[in-house]
Amino acid sequence: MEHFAIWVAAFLTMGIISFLYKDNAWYKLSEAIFVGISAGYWFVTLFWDNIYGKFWVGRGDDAMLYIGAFLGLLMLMRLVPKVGWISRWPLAFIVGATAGFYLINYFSSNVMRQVEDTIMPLLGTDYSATTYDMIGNIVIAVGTFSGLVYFFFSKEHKGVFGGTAKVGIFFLMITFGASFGYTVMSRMSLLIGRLDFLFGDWLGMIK
Amino acid sequence: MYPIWFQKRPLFTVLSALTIFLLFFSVSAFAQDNSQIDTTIAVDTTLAEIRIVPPSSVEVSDVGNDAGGSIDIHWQLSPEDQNGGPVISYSVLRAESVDGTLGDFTEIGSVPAGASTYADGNTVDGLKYVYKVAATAASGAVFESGDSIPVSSSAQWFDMRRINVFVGVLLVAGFIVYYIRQAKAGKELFIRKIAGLDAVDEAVGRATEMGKKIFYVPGTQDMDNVQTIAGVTILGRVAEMAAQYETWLEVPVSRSLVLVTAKEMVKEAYSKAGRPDAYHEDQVHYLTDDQFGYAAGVDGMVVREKPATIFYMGAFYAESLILAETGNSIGAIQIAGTGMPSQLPFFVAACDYTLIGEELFAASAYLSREPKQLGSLKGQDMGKAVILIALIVGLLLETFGIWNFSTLFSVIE
Amino acid sequence: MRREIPLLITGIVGVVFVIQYFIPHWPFNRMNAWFSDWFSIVQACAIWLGALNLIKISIQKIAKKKKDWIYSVVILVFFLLITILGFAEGEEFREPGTGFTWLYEFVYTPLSSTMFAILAFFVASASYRAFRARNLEATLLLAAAFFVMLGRVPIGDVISGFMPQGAQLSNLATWIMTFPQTAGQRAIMIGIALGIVSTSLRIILGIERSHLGGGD
Amino acid sequence: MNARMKEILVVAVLTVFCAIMYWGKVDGWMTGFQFSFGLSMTVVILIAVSLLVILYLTLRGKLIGRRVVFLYVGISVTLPFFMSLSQEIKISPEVQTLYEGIAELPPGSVVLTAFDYDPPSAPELQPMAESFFRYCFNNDLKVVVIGLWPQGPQQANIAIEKILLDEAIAAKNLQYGIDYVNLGFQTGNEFVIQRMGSDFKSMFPTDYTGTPYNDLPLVRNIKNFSNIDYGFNLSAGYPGTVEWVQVAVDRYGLKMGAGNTAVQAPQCYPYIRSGQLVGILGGMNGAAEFELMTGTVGKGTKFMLSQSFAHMIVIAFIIIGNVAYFRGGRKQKL
Repeated sequence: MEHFAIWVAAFLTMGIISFLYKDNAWYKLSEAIFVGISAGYWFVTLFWDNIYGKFWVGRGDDAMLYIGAFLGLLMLMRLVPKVGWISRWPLAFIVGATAGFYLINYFSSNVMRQVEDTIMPLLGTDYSATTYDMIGNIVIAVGTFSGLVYFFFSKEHKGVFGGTAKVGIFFLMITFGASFGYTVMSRMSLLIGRLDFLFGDWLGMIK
Repeated sequence: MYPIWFQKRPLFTVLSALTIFLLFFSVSAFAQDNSQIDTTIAVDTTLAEIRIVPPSSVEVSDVGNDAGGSIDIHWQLSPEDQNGGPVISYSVLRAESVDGTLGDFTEIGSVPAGASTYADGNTVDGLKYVYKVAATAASGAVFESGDSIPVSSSAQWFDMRRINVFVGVLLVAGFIVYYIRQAKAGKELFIRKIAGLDAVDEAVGRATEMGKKIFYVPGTQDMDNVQTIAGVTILGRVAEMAAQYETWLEVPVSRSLVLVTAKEMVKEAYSKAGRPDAYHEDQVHYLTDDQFGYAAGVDGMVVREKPATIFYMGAFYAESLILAETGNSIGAIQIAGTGMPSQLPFFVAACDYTLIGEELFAASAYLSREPKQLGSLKGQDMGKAVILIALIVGLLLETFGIWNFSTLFSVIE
Repeated sequence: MRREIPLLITGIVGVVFVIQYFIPHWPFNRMNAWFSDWFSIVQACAIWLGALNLIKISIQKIAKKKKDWIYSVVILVFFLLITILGFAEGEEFREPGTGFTWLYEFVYTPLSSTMFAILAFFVASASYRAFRARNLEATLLLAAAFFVMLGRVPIGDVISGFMPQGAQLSNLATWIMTFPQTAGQRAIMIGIALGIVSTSLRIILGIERSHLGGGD
Repeated sequence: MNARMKEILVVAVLTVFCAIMYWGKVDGWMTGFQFSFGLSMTVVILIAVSLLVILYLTLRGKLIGRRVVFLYVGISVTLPFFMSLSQEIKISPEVQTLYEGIAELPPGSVVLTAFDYDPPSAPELQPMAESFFRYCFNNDLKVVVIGLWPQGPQQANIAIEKILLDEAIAAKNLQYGIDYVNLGFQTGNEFVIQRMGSDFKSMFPTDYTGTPYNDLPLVRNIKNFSNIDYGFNLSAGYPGTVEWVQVAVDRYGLKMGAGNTAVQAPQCYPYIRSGQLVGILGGMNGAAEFELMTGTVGKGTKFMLSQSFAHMIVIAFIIIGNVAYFRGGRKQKL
């Protein structure tokens, strides 16, 4: 069984990799298995964790969970064409709660905190900063400022304003470049992990 | 359906209700009790070999800005509490006080020598408690302080530490509402060119000319992500155009809730364009919740069906690259938009047009040119303007050491 | 009626969730918890819709013998296999030794990991085919990517070994990450946050109603 | 011979090769390959020369297809597995500060580790988890594990089982429940963090094996984040470090460090500058640096050579692509 299992894993791994050569039957088979298995995986997991774990055994004496179950039932009403419109209610509920929650969360963490951290004594407290820090602080202040100017929609990007926006887009591009570099790093690591499985765990060729 | 006052001025009603509500609570927030008293009575030191002066000045207060259920205890250290001194720990004792009569003291916790605070997180709101603190010597002998005054814990109706966030949200919301009203009143609002959105028409048109499909991918996250909502909104506009051009629009989705919403959206758009008959139930369909299962599925569809135009609008993770690269390899026109910074470089590189971050949220206003939408965009811009001004003022004030401006934005307590 | 009630629900719930942040008092302090529970339950119910949709589409494909219908059979078989196993094995479906775990470990994990891993190939091919020094912006993107990619692996400092300490590639990469990169990320973060605030507000006020299907 | 036959032949050859290797591994007569230094250098030079040839061809106007790029990526990642070359790893400041944050914890401190990733991201994050646990156990820090991703706690168990086999750590005879606890997974994303802010137990009534919270000596007295000395989050996306910072750090003042997949890392840099995070380990490279700091050699260090090679290949192809672009009058579509 142990041998069978690792060969199955290797077979499927190679199946996905074979897509690099071209779209072929081996890949399509692996892909179909993947779509089926992953849909089923989430289906089962969500049932046991959320419906069973959270509601069926987990509700305790918290009557509020019945509201959740009720919303869930309304959602399933979509299966009955005549009353399908009622599934808009739970949807409205979720969207409303998300909107409220995100409004506050993003405002406090991403606006307030980030503005707080951008506002700093550029030369250090009591002019204590080293040249390295000083340049860095100025770069951050200028970059954040001009980046925000780029996102200004209700004013034409011309003149000084346009120039600032241009500087902003430069900063955004550097950010994307850095992000790109890190993504390459990440993806290569994952490939290394997979090839380590093939050559190491499966075939035992790595010392 | 709505009450008449709500129908007439919905924005005003909701906002004023919100303001009144919050004002009420902020007033009641000042009504919290905060009591402290100095009591120092040395007791029970007779039998000990080493006499320790017990801790003194036990101050107790309700923990502010919380949901109740906790009390802070603070005391002056015993003078003998020094490094290597005889005190090894302090234990905190508590008794309930009912109508002035004290119950028995029980130990509720202890802290090592040198510590002068304890938070009792296990109180019943409204009940009165009396605390005392005892220093424990190495010999095991215990030296108790005097009783604190009675105190009870309570929950507050407004978290004063968050007043700055409150003001900020109110300010931005105020701008948005103000400009929405302006726009509704017929004021022209300018909006700068966004290249990616100007290209939507062209992209849909090209698919029509070539007689090929349009694919629309509304991200891989659920409806509880605002980017998905933005993506689905833009889907509405694109679907309308597709209906007008009579081009087949296909929307594969990865979340069941998105499936439900996107279906409604597309259906609505088709009837709005006067082509309800052209709408087909299978246009919007579910693949799988799994990120890569979904990517693989869409990939396969793209390679096999070779759509002329592909839209990616919403929240994306690693699948963005697979999708964008595959679309690029079949030569489709691709327009992407996301607020995920880590995925933007790939869209920027592999797509013809990319909406960067906030531009995604501006898209629905830009495409629809609805006054309400434009107004909210303008309001959002004013929020940005305030931030920009704050940045300049703050940087100047702090750099020249005049005032620590950034504390205005501080969220952590 | 069919449109107004959902709008009202959205508005009220939205406002409640905004103010709960400022109110530590019961019941507002419990709202988050309730919402997260409710959301998980609704989500778990909604996936039934998704799963049924998947089954329906697959069966249609098979019945009409569309191209590649055989793979729809595979999807169905594996979907049913893992679902039946997962339900039959009860609460302990995730314990070691169950059929579900076996499928997870030897089918799901290698497949999803490899899906992630082949991104490495696509990343390289995208670099080759799409990353062009078209203009100043693109050139900046490339330059930053270049320094970060080299500076973040040991080989970077081997290449720049002859340079003074401060100009070593690893230090350059650190500088880019700490200053210009941070500034750009911040601008994006603040912008997105404002976009979210205004979209959320529009949703709460009922201006943005597309999520309930269509415009006015 | 037509294309179809060729394909079948290749698959057959590969299958036979894999079968032989597998048999060799199981039977014990094949224990792996390692190139000598000379051979390693030769391979490196060969790869470099072939890239120069491609560059030359590109200059002459002959463009290569994407499959060639794929092939180069595969080769440049695989061959270094067998090479015996070594390179010096440098510590970056964000890894340094993260390490210092942990190093100043006195023995007995409680460390909360959140495992928010699944097997696909394990190549980057598992080495971090291993060296982090190894450091904690060696320095008598108490470890509490939770996961916001369903598969996270399983990954934690894999790492812990591996670390407990270390001689020095096995000698300590660590007890589950006293020295470390795995509270398992809970649904609810950032709301779980939020609720942990007031009460851990309400979110994790039992640990992952079903033992009640109050029967676990290590966590019995832990009410919320105020009883945690250090938080460490390993994250591969949502929910992850951003959520931990927004809720646990911003609202409850937890001191926190993070290990991220490299994709996530750049988004977390603003948080380091602002002090919301003490430090960060970014990707496999971060893992290697952390391994160096904690004095162990794990998979992070082992695979750094492959990583370096892969980056060089990507850079090489960016250059080649741009050469083609400029040569083709900036119109070339590849």
